[in-house]
Amino acid sequence: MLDYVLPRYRVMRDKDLCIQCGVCERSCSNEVHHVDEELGRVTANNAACVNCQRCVVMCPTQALAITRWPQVDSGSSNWTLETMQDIAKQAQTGAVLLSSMGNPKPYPIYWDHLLLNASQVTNPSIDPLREPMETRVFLGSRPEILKVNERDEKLSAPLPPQIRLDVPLMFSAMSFGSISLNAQKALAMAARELGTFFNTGEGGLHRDLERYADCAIVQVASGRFGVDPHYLGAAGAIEIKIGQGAKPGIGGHLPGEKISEEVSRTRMIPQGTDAISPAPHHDIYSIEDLRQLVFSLKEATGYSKPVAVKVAAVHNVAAIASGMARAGADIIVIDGFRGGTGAAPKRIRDNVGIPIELALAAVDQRLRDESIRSTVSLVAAGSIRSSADIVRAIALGADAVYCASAPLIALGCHQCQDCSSGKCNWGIATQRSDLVRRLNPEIAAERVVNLVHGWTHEIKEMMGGMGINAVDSLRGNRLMLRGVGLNEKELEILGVKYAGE
Amino acid sequence: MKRIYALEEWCIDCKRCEVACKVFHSKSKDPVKAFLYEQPKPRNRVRVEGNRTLSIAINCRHCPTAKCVEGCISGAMTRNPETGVVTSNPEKCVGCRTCVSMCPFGAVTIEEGPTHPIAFKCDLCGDELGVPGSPSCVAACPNRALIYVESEGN
Amino acid sequence: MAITTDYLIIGNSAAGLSAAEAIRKTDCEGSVLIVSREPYSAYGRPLISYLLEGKTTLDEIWLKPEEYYEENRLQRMLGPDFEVVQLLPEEHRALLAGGEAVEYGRCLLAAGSVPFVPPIEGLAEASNVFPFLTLDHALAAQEAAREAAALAAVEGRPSRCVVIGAGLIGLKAAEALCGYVDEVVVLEMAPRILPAVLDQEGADVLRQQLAQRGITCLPGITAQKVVVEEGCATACLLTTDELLPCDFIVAAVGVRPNSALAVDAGAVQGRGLVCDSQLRTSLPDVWAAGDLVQVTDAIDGSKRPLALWPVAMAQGAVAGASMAGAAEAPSYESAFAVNAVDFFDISLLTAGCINPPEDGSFTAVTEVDGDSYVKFVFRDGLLVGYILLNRPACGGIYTAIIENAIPVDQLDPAIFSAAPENLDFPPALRWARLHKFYPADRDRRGWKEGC
Amino acid sequence: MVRSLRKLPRRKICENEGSHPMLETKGPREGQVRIPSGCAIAAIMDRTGGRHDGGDILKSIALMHDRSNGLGGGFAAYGIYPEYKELYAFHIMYESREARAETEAYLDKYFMSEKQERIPTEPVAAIKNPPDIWRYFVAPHPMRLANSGLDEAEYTMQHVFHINGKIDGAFVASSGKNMGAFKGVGYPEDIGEFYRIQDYDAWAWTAHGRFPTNTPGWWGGAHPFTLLNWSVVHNGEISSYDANRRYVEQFGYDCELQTDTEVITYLFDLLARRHGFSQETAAHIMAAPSWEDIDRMPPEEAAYQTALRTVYSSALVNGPFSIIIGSDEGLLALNDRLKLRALMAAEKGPMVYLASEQAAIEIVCPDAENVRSIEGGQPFVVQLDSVVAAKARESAENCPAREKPFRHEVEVHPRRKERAHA
Repeated sequence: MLDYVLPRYRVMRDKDLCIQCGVCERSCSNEVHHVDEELGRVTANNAACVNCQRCVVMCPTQALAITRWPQVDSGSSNWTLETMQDIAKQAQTGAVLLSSMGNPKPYPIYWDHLLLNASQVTNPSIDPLREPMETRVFLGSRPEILKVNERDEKLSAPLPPQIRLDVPLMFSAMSFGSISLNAQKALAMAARELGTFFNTGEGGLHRDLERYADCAIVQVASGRFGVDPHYLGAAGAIEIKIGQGAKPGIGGHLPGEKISEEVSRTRMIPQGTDAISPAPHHDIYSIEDLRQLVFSLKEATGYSKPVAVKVAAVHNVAAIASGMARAGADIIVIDGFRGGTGAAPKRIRDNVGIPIELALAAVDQRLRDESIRSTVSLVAAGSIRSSADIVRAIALGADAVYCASAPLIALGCHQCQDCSSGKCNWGIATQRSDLVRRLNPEIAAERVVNLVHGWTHEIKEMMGGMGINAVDSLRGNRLMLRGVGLNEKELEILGVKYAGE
Repeated sequence: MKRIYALEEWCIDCKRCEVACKVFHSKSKDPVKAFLYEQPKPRNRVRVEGNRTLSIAINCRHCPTAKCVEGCISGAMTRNPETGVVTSNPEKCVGCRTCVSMCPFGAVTIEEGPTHPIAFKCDLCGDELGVPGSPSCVAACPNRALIYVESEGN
Repeated sequence: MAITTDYLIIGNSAAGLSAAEAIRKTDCEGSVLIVSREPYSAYGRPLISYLLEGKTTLDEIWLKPEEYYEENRLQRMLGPDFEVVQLLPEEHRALLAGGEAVEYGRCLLAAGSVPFVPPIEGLAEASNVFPFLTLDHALAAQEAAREAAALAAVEGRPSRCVVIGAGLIGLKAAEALCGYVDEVVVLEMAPRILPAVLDQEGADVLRQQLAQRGITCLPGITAQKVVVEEGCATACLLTTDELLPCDFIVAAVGVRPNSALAVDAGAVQGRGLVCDSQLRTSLPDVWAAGDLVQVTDAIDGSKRPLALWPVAMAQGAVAGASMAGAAEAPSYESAFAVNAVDFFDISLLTAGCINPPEDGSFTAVTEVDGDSYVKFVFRDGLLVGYILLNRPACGGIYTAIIENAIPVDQLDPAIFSAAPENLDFPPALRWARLHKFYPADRDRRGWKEGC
Repeated sequence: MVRSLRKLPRRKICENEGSHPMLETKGPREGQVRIPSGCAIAAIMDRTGGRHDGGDILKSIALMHDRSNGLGGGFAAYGIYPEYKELYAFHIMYESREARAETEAYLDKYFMSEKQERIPTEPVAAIKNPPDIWRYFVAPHPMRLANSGLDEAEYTMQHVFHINGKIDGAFVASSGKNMGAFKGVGYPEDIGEFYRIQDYDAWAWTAHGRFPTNTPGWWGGAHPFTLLNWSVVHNGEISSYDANRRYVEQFGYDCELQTDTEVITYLFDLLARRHGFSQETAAHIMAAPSWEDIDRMPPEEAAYQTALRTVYSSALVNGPFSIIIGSDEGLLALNDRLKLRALMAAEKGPMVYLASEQAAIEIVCPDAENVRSIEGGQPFVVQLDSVVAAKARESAENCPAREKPFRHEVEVHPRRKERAHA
């Protein structure tokens, strides 16, 4: 059948600069470039290009750029080229469209409508280079009232288990299988260096990463891959994954060909079999079932570590979150609809869920309305793009954020959204040994550490500007936010005033 | 001395090291000129062996008792006693290939020189023979598969 | 008045200089005297053919810059007057041709080889017959070639040089002279050219390629007589009874150790001077290094001199260290031949055992591919020799395999079918080879894992 | 939505204040003098419980005239109503007759009033348009209290919130026992004169002169801010306001006034009264040690401090502040962790003096001893000798209010209780 699908990208090669060194050819797992000795030039198979930009970065002479395929659309704003191409693909394959990373559609990004405050005259801003500026947070559940013996300065009852983050940011769940071991290792190393946590995702904890277990949050998801007492016992915290922002209501499917020996051992499933995560947990059909699982895990680990529950931001997320808190979750994780994924049905990714900003604001307020906000920790996830997003998230009410796409971008990800092909040229979303090798965890960890250091400096600058020297005082401090370009309802949900008010 | 070590675990067969080496050892130091216009063609002294599944960059180990120096009939190949850097003097080299037959790593090649074929090998990107510079291959490696570190021997 | 020195080095080439350098590594104080019959600063003798080809110049052939000798305080006495004519080891004295005597502490014999003049009628008496070993020989041959070319041009005939002996020296001479005269004919008594470093098949391949480049090799044929007219050789009567006119002759049938001094003084001589592992001769305080030393062949255990540059360098280093009393003096046990030679654009690398005896203990693999000819010789699962004709790339890797006796079954079999690679070695060995002196604070990934 | 809980009429008052003739005349003076930042606070206490009139505190705060701008001043006094010490003394400001009628009807419903009267005031030229200010000595209505399931303090607090939040034109300026707040718009010395504070005898006085930039000046918004027995005077602008506000609002504290002082008072009430911490620990929580300091502590101490910071992270008060908190126990002064605001302390015999400026202490006690600056983040606590003695006998464990038996079970009617004792 003739393929009606058009190329999406086009390789622009500056002939004057191309030295035919072949670096591009060797860099491309999609086999786009080819040094044609006969023609004496480098040719490109544009249709195979996914715009990962590896070749652009690798080219020693900056001879390359990727551009859009210049095909005009039909002229209809309704039948856009992309819409029609999706139809062409499905007409060709009869399959569900798969895609990766986060929702790329132009839904409003509320972060960009929230502006931060700074001190002027009445209140000094604080210079983070001169004064201590605290970004440490603890996550876990707390008693509403702490019982202490003040004279002896001792706790009358121990504090429930907490995890300590030196920066209010953790790396979100990405399983070994969906990302390479080197990528996971880089995040583990960075987490150790930064004093924060990475999350194993639902793929188990690879034995090479056991040395990083104390900065791992291990996930228990519907497939229960890699879960055993050792896995639970090794971790710093446990996370029950109910849903994921990129694909609420959808399970996962890692095809058998990606279940290599290492993945198989880590997930504790036979090599070559499909790893299927059911859409729901089949032992959680209601909130009381969640409570059972939470306490099963706490029992299994002797109440020694916090248990987080992660849900996708969906319409009634506030009520769900309240239920989770009451079901014993120590940490509530809300994953907004722009959160990334290794693979998701495109229609789900692009159309299901709600923005994290609104979800976070609603959850925080609901927990406060129910007087339980200060007894649980709240983590926001789903496309935290910068330090300013972190500051906004915390000001809206989060204790900390989960961040994955940004660290992946630090590792080299160019958001080509082709993770599911397994041919990631950056060595991130692949298990192919030659590609995995491209990601030296040492460099990768350094880059992530640099990024987070940079962000931390910025967070400190922003906090200092607000006259705040501890992140505790930023949490839920919505007065530090002002909205622009938002309607009354949005302001109400976000709980912020309009700029100028 | 500081040596370049290649780490095959991270070598990705991109050969940017070769490109960088060639460019550094060109007259113009410009990749486009070096590759397309200069005559004689600049030569890379680092060489990537293997393919995508397994590869490693090979360059001179700057051996303490360098076989190539021992074998050199012309006095072109020398090891600087202070720096430990082994270099071949293009003025003196006659291209006899004794060094090629002696080097246990295949790190010396005989290629066309200004007047006749001569030996080419890693000079650690020094500006003058025997004085190490900052190796271009190491700088160009995108994956730290080449590292330039103080070694535990001279 | 006698000259006194702590170290006397007889011979001013690879072995002598290498020894002087080694002495200086241990003994910075002792006086070192180098004497040589040749009036030149040390140069690479194999360079003479390249000099004639124009690949090097009289400015560049010197092994070491003059400052080197000053910096290292190496005293030299060069020229015919300074040839040692008698060695008196008991007295620690050497007598020079000029009549002076040198009183030394320790002495190194590093006088190399002398050409062997074959017993061919007329050869010795002709004035236009040149050996091809020293700079003087080369310059003389060059002069003869120029004259011959000029004369032949006047006479309207092709100029011709006959080289007797198709060994390395003979063929390099032939290559060098090829640029001066119209025809070079190389005679070789043995049935193939380069009998010591090639087998029959390889020799045939090379011979054809040399022929294309103007050198006619006649293996199995030599001169039974040289026709001499007015003191000049004008033709060779070949063993085929043909008469081959020539303008001059280069006689390069071989060399023998220049060990007469030591032998006269009572040293034990086999096929070369017999030395211990520190390269001490049987004479008191006399060491030897270079072409005149009898070496144990690492492959077949035979004992003979190995007149090769790297061998001389290595021996000089051992002998020098021993003479200076270095704390950890290396020892010299055995060697095997490694030859690298090029003719025009033809390259030839050979090493070790090339023509194994057919006693069933050796196996050989050969491959002809266009201009290239490759041969590998194995014994007991080890590589013991190779020929690489026009496939020089990374040849040293094979040399290392021979030298380190790396079992072939550990290697990727592909290593013998194309240019060898470091990747053909098993991972652990590969690491060990390529990561000598690797800093221990880094793991094999090149970094310290966070802890 | 967040901070728009204030009732509209109050906003109007602010606007009226803005057009106050005195303010208009003050305008030109701005350029002639260096504009001071923030407010002035001062306090005087006799540890033995000996009562002193308001003369000294008036002198002390008047000295710091330039630290306020005439938009607010006030005093809190402890021990002024010994004859009604078991009753809640409500000082209520009314903007209208209707407001008073509504409030008094409300009070009648939920409280039993022992006495009510207009607070005596002195006309002062500088004080314009004062509200009608009354005081009531009340006890919670026993039946309603019992039905509410709340303890007495909680019950009272809820009703104070109701009056402040729901009754237009009425504002409870203070609601503690044996104490009262006297505050309004004007310079503190004028306010003091207006309220005739020299006529009151108190064992502790606090005072405040206001330079409002954060919230506009109006009578109710003047300081000290009080709740039950708490009174707070504060200088600064806390940057953690909304984090603190949203924290305390979880527990029924409505931050009507949107002032720092209000939220600090509520935090104190939450920590000290409801969670049972000592005032010192409550202050310690609000100005917690830095993580850097905690990391240097021995493990057990670090665990204690970590737990306090973790559980009460939203009670951390950030930004520049110096506060003096008055209560039936005594005074507590606290500076922000970075010590961004001035606050001095001094002693003389049983007397303790606190003020934004040293001069304000020396003017009333020239030979004061131990004059020093309060350290950032270190609570400075002065308690009545009797309280110190009582505390020493108590358990060191904090006893949250809800774990205590409801006191109203034995104290429903103060008179009855007194009789029982007699």
